[in-house]
Amino acid sequence: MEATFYIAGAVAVIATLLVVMSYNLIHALLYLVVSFLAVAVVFFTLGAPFMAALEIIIYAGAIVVLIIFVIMMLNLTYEDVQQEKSWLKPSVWIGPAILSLVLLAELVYLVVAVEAPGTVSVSVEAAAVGMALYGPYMLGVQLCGILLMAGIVGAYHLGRQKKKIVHRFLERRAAS
Amino acid sequence: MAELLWLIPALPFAGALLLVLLGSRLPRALVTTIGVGSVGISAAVTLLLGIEYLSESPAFYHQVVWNWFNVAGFSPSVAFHLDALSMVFIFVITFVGFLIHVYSTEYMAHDPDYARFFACMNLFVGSMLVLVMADNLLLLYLGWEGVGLCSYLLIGFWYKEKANGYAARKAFIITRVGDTAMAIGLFMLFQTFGTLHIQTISTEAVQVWDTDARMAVIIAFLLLGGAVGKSGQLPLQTWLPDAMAGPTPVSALIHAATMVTAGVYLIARMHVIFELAPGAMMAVAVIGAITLLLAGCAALTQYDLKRVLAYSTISQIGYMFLALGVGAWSAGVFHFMIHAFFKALLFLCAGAIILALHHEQDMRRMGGLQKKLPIVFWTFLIGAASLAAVPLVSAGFYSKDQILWLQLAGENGNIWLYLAGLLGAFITSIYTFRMVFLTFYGESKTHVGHQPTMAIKLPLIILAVLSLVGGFIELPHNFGHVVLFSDFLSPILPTISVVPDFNRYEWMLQLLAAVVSLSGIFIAYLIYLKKPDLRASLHRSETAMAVHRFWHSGWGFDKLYDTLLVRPYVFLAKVNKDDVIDSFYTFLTRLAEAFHDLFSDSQTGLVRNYVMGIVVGAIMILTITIFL
Amino acid sequence: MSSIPMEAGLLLAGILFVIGMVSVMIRRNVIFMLISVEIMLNAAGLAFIVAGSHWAQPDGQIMFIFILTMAAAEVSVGLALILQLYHHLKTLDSDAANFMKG
Amino acid sequence: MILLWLIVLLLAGGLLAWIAQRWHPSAPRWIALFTVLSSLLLTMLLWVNDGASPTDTAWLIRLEQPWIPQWGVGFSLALDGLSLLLLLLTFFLGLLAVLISWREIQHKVGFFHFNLLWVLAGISGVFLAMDLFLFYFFWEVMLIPMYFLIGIWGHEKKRYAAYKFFLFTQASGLLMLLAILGLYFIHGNQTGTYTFNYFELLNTTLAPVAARWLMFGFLAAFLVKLPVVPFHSWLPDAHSQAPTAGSVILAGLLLKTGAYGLLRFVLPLFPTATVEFAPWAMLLGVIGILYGAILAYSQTDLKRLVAYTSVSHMGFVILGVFAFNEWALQGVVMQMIAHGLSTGALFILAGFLYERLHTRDMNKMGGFWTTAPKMGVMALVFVMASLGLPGLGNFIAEFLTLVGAWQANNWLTVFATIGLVLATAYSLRIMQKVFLERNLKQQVLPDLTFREMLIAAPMVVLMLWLGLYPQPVLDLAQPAIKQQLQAYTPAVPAVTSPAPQTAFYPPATDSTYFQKMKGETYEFK
Amino acid sequence: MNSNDFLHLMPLLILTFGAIINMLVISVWRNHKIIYVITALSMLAAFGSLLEQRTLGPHHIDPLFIIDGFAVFYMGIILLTALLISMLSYAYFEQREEQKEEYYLLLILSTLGACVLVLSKHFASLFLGLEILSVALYALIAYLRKRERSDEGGIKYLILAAFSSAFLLFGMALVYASAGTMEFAAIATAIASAGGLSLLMLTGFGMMIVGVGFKLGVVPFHMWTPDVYEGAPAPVTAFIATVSKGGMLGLLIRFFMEVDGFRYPALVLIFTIIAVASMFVGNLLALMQRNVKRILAYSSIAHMGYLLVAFLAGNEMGVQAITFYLVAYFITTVGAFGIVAMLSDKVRDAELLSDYKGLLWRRPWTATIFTAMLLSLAGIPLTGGFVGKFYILAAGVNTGLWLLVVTLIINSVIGLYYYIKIIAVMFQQPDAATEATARLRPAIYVASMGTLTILALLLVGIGIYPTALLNLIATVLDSYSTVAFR
Repeated sequence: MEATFYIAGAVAVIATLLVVMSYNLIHALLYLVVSFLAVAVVFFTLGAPFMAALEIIIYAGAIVVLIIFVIMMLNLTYEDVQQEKSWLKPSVWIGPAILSLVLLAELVYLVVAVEAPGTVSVSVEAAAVGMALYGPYMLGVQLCGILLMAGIVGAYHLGRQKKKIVHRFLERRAAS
Repeated sequence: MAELLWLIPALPFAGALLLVLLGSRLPRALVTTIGVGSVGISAAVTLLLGIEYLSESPAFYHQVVWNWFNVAGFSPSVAFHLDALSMVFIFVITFVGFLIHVYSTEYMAHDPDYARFFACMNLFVGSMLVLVMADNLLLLYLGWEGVGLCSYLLIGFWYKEKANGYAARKAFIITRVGDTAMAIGLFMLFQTFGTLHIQTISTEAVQVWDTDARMAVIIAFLLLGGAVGKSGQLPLQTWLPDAMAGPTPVSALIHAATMVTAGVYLIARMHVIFELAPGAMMAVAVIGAITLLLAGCAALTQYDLKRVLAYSTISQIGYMFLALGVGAWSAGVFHFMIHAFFKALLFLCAGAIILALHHEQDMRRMGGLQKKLPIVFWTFLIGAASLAAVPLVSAGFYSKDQILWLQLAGENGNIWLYLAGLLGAFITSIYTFRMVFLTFYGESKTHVGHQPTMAIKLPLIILAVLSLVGGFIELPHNFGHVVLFSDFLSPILPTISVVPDFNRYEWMLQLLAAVVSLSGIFIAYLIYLKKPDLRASLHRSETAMAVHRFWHSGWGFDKLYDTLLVRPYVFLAKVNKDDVIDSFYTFLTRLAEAFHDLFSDSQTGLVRNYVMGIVVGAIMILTITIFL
Repeated sequence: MSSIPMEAGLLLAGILFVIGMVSVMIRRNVIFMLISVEIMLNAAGLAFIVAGSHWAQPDGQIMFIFILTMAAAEVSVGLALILQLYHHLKTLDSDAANFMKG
Repeated sequence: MILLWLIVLLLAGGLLAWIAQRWHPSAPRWIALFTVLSSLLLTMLLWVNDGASPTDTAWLIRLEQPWIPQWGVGFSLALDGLSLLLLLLTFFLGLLAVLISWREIQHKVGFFHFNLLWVLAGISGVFLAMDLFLFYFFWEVMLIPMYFLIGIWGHEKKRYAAYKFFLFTQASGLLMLLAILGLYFIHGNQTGTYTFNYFELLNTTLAPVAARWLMFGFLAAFLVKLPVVPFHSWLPDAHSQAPTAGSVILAGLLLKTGAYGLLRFVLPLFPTATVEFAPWAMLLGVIGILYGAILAYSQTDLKRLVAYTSVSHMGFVILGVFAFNEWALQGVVMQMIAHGLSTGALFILAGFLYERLHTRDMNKMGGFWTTAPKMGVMALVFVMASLGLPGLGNFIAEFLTLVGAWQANNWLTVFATIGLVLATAYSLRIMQKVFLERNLKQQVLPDLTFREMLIAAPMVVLMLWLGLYPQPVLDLAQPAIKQQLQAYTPAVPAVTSPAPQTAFYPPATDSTYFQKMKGETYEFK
Repeated sequence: MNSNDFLHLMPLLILTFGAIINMLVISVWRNHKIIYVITALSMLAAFGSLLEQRTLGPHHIDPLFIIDGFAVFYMGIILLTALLISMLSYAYFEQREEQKEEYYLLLILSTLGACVLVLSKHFASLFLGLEILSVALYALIAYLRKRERSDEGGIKYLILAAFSSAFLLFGMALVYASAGTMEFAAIATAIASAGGLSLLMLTGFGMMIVGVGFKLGVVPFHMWTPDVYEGAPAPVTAFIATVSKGGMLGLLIRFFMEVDGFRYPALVLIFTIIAVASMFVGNLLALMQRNVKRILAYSSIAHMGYLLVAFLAGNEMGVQAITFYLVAYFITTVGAFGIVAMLSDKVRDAELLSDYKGLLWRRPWTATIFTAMLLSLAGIPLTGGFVGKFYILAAGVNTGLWLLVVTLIINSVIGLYYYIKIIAVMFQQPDAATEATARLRPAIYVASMGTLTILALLLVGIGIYPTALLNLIATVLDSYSTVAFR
């Protein structure tokens, strides 16, 4: 089980890195799915199988699909990939990378420096989660509903389209 | 009669007030009446009071008009104190003042600012009277500054000329320097005595201080500072020659007869303090001696008739200081009185000449006036004789002789001071008669326009008579021994004791003085009338001319002060016109703006950078948690 | 079941979090930014799960569910906004959206 | 209650004046005139009724109303001689300010008078407030309308000047607020009652360090307002850019609030700290006197010149305040009043000239005496007052201040006295440049009109009155000053050694304060 | 959940209910006025239900909520502010073509989120409240879809808010990992039993501060403020400046007081640095700014810095000071943005300084109100801002935070400059051309003018006679607050 955790963790990190480094959106999304799957495995090893399932269903399933839909609507082309490439110059990412490394180092230091806690990993079954969710956290669930309502209303208002979006590439071609 | 004391200064003040308020609307005759009349009545009151004073001979008259203010025991009053010393002064001020007012009615007849002139003159007389009658030093200070103001106004009377304004300001500021010293003296007096009441101070000073007490010396020096400023003595004499920019009656009244002698009055008035400070007394004498020599030399080289008289005034006040400095108080005051007569006379004559010659003041363009202005000539001659101390006949001889004599014979006598005085007398007679010869003899160079009428002649004649006979009230004891004047003053001013050994030399010294005076006249006669070659050869000599120029500029004092004080001050002021301190605050705002620009540039509008900002913040926070 | 040290789990979450963070900083494409933020949220969720399993409580997992909900809502609004932005700017370049600065 | 009504009257008058503009363009002027006049009369009535009857305390009237009881803030006003004098000055100058704006202000008349009256209300509040919170409240309230007065009706650089004025005074005021709060908490911790009441706070005992810092807080506000030299730089700009009425109020009244604060708060609250600081304060005063004078001398802008003379004159105030004796403080009070009049008068003069010539540049003036002799005479009196000519109020003020200061510090007083010479230099420069010399441009300057004479003549009369018979003023201020000085008077009253009396000399009302010892200077403990 | 719980949650229920009704009405009949009325009524009703709470006393709804005096007061001001904003919004949106109805829906939802924030005593409810607030705000900011700036503001806010939420979440996870609980009180107990902050916990707090700091818009998490303020419609800007920040601040106070963060120098140091930096950076940024909305944004950064001074003072007085200041600040900000909204026209918001030139002579009353608002922001007497600032200073002095207090004073002066700059612009001579052309309908104009006038009077009222408000704060906060003071 431990080995599974570490392997899955490594996969997750690598896949996420690839997400960050790939130029093509679709490729990146695929790597993202991989990453999510790996994290789901991690969840499983940590004794949260229900969450693993949710991770796959909602993150890898719903959210990524949503993004892919939008990408499809936007009709991205090879040119965009090239552009993405040109944006990712070392001069752009070196500064943030250093900053992040500093932050990471600090985080690692802070987390590791913690006096060794118990290393138990008890599986918390879906039932327990459900009991808690619809017990004490009942109001939280209601709030989730409200949150989703806000999201939906917002997305609805902002997403309404009256005019067809024409990609600037097509526009340019039409102009020439 | 003593109740009328307040009237003496009040009348001129009232005149001034009336003229200020209504001046421009009144007819000239009424202005004349108010202007001259107020001083005239004041003189009459003075006369009545004087007669009463002489007959009653009280210690003094005193009248509190009102309590000026009272702060924690400091309560000067507006109160007048009349004793013999003040009597002499108010007599001179009102009478000579009256004569000069009368004279002015003609002299200023055609001036558009006739009313303003008389307003200022009245104000001056009033202030001067307050000065000499004040029973406390603060009131004296009021008069003191008041006359300064009037002096300023009258020097700059013809204000359209820039130079006049400059001279007026110079006079005010320089005298104010002295006043400042005096003010500090007053603070110290108040600190010691808790009052500025003159009589109290005089009685208490002897109890509080030993002779040569440090405080006394310092105070005496500070008061001397005030006196020096007002009286045009070294080193604050430079304003007086320039003060001749004012109308001639002003020069006669203020810058010859009365105001400039305020210093003499102050020292005489505070003689108790000075007696406690021998060092200061010595300083008074030395200042007097040096001033009389320097001013005499400067007078030798002036061409402007009034400037000669101005330097001569400085020089003559030097004599008074000389007298005061050795403790010959009454001699000093006596010379003040006589000087007032003859110097006023000389100025008025000069005024008559100037008026006659269409405001020509340069002696090189005068000459031959002996025939054309006979009355002026004779009265001028009498004045000149008095100034040059022509023996026996002139009042100036007696007053000056007394001073010279007491330099040697007085208990504080000093041979060097005597010699300086003697040399001064010699120079005096030279420049006096240089003036006479250049103006009245030789060929006529300018057309005579205006013949003096009664309003001018009468004051001239009266003053001439006084210049002749004034001396007879105080004659040396080997020579009639009349001591009316010193007797009169003796209750107020201590008499000087004479070293008896000197008595037998007195006649020799008088002879010496007479010879010096006459030889000076003779030399002037030689150079300026008899032997023009001599003069020409002097003019050819380089050294002589250099000395001439140096003396002409009044020993370069003006230039010295200009480079040492005025220019640096003006420079400093001009350089700092925009206030360096302000630039500090400007710098602060610039700093704030610079920071604004810096921060403003950080607001790039790019999300990436904003994210970076958050990350930096997070790193900062984590760093703090690590290291703390 | 097993004994995975909590630090390891938190470290993994931290690493994922930081990777997501870098990505937000270096990407100019708005969609990428949104994806990166999702990675970060996911990492935070992972941290909750780790902590929850450490204490053997369901609370961590419940927080994860909430995070999931929030991520969904956020992505939906975000995508709508991105569409809108694209509509205006004809690009996904976030740098192009800098009318407001200074 | 009458004190409250005084302030309310002004506030209400201001509002009414603003509104009244709708009815008639000159209605605000009349309303303002009437309001200020009635305030003046009311205050004079107070003087006649209460001022003459000295009670055992210095306070003539007191008013205490709860305001914010949670914080121990009360609406407490009190009137003593000092306040009364300053109120009289306030309303007198206020009246002149209204009159002077009669023709000068032609647009937004209503709003102008609103601001004018509110400034006056704020100033009155400052002079009356006996609760530190309330004091600070009024202190700030008077700034805003002043800011508007400068900023709207000022001259060419009005905005810059208005900002500068506001920022300086506000910054310093906040520091004072800090000190007030410090005092509040220290007092509260000591006694358990948290209050801003002045009378209560007087009983606070302070540790030396705390006292020092708190004093600096208060000083910050007052020294900037006064202004003392390194903090003066707002003043020339504000004074020269403000409309005439604004300048008059700034110079005549706003500066006085600083002096008033020193007297009322700094002296009694921090008796030990002030003594420690006194030499430095006096040094600042002397620097102010000399520095202001030098700067005044170099100015060509008439109003700027006069502004710098204020810097110089206010140097005397701080010099006197920190001498801690009655002469100096009486001098300071006199200086406040006399300077209010004389500088106000000079600004009014500048206003007259500006109205005629549309310039303040003295290089473009000259020789106006010929055509405007009345104005010349007035100017002469004002100028002479400014240079401290005896017989006018400023002389008494300066002399008393210097006499008092001399007791405290000889050398600094010497330098301060030198300031008199410099004052002569700059004051005469005004006369010279404006009224004397030749009128090169041949400008025909109309002489003062009746309305203008109505403004100028009372000032001359008052100045003369103050110079020749200042006793009523001094009497009025005396109990108040004694009270401020309580902490400084040596515990054992000075031995009364009767001054030697001689038969004819006036009774020795003269000091009994002094130990007359040979050659020894009297030292103040 | 029992009926008592429902009673205590009444405001939230009413708001939810209002939102649902709105949604239903929209689906049936789109009408601006009706929606507006429903919104206003539901907010009013929610506020009214609060009055009932006064008598009920503190009530825990474990594990998520606590309803005590503190919560009630903050909810009260949030609801009132939201109500005022909705009133101003009506005029603002009336003249715009956009579909207006969803706006009110979102407004209610985000208000609800803010209310949840101040009620919460658990990470979950904190997080959910925050997110409801944020998600609704994303849409509100970008509400005017035709405006590029609106979009830009929305996307910026979305990315940054999600980013900072991630930090907040990660921090919460760490705290949870360390403490084993997510309830504030339990965390405090855990800390106490552990005998101090463990490093992990401290790290968690640190990362949470990032999230909280972002919402508050304090340096260095402030950079979004100007852009979002500028991009959002004026009423929404007012909402962000008041409700959103106020909710977060309420939560921060509760949490910090509960765990007694003042005992840990690291946290105090962090907040001190943040406060000082916020004051300086905010004010300096606003200094030469020429866009009124941005000026107000920058000034809000500084004001948050001021509030943190009182926050760091930390005792009862500090909390009361914050509360008082918040009330004054809410009134002022709503008033200021209300005026911006009122002067805006169809094309763009009145946000440039030049739009205000000569306002005092064109619209004297509006300008006077605006002047009062600005003076209040600057902390000048006669306005509530002065009393608030005074209170904060007093709290600071009382605790002896001299560095912060002096910084505050310096910054008040810097701040004064740009406030009076706006005032100065208002009393310049107007250009002839700047006369506003399009006027609101008289009825709406009167309504919004009335709202603004009430605000101004309120402001001056609490400036001159703060006793009543002080009393209210003291009684409501003291009598049954569970917020533990040092």
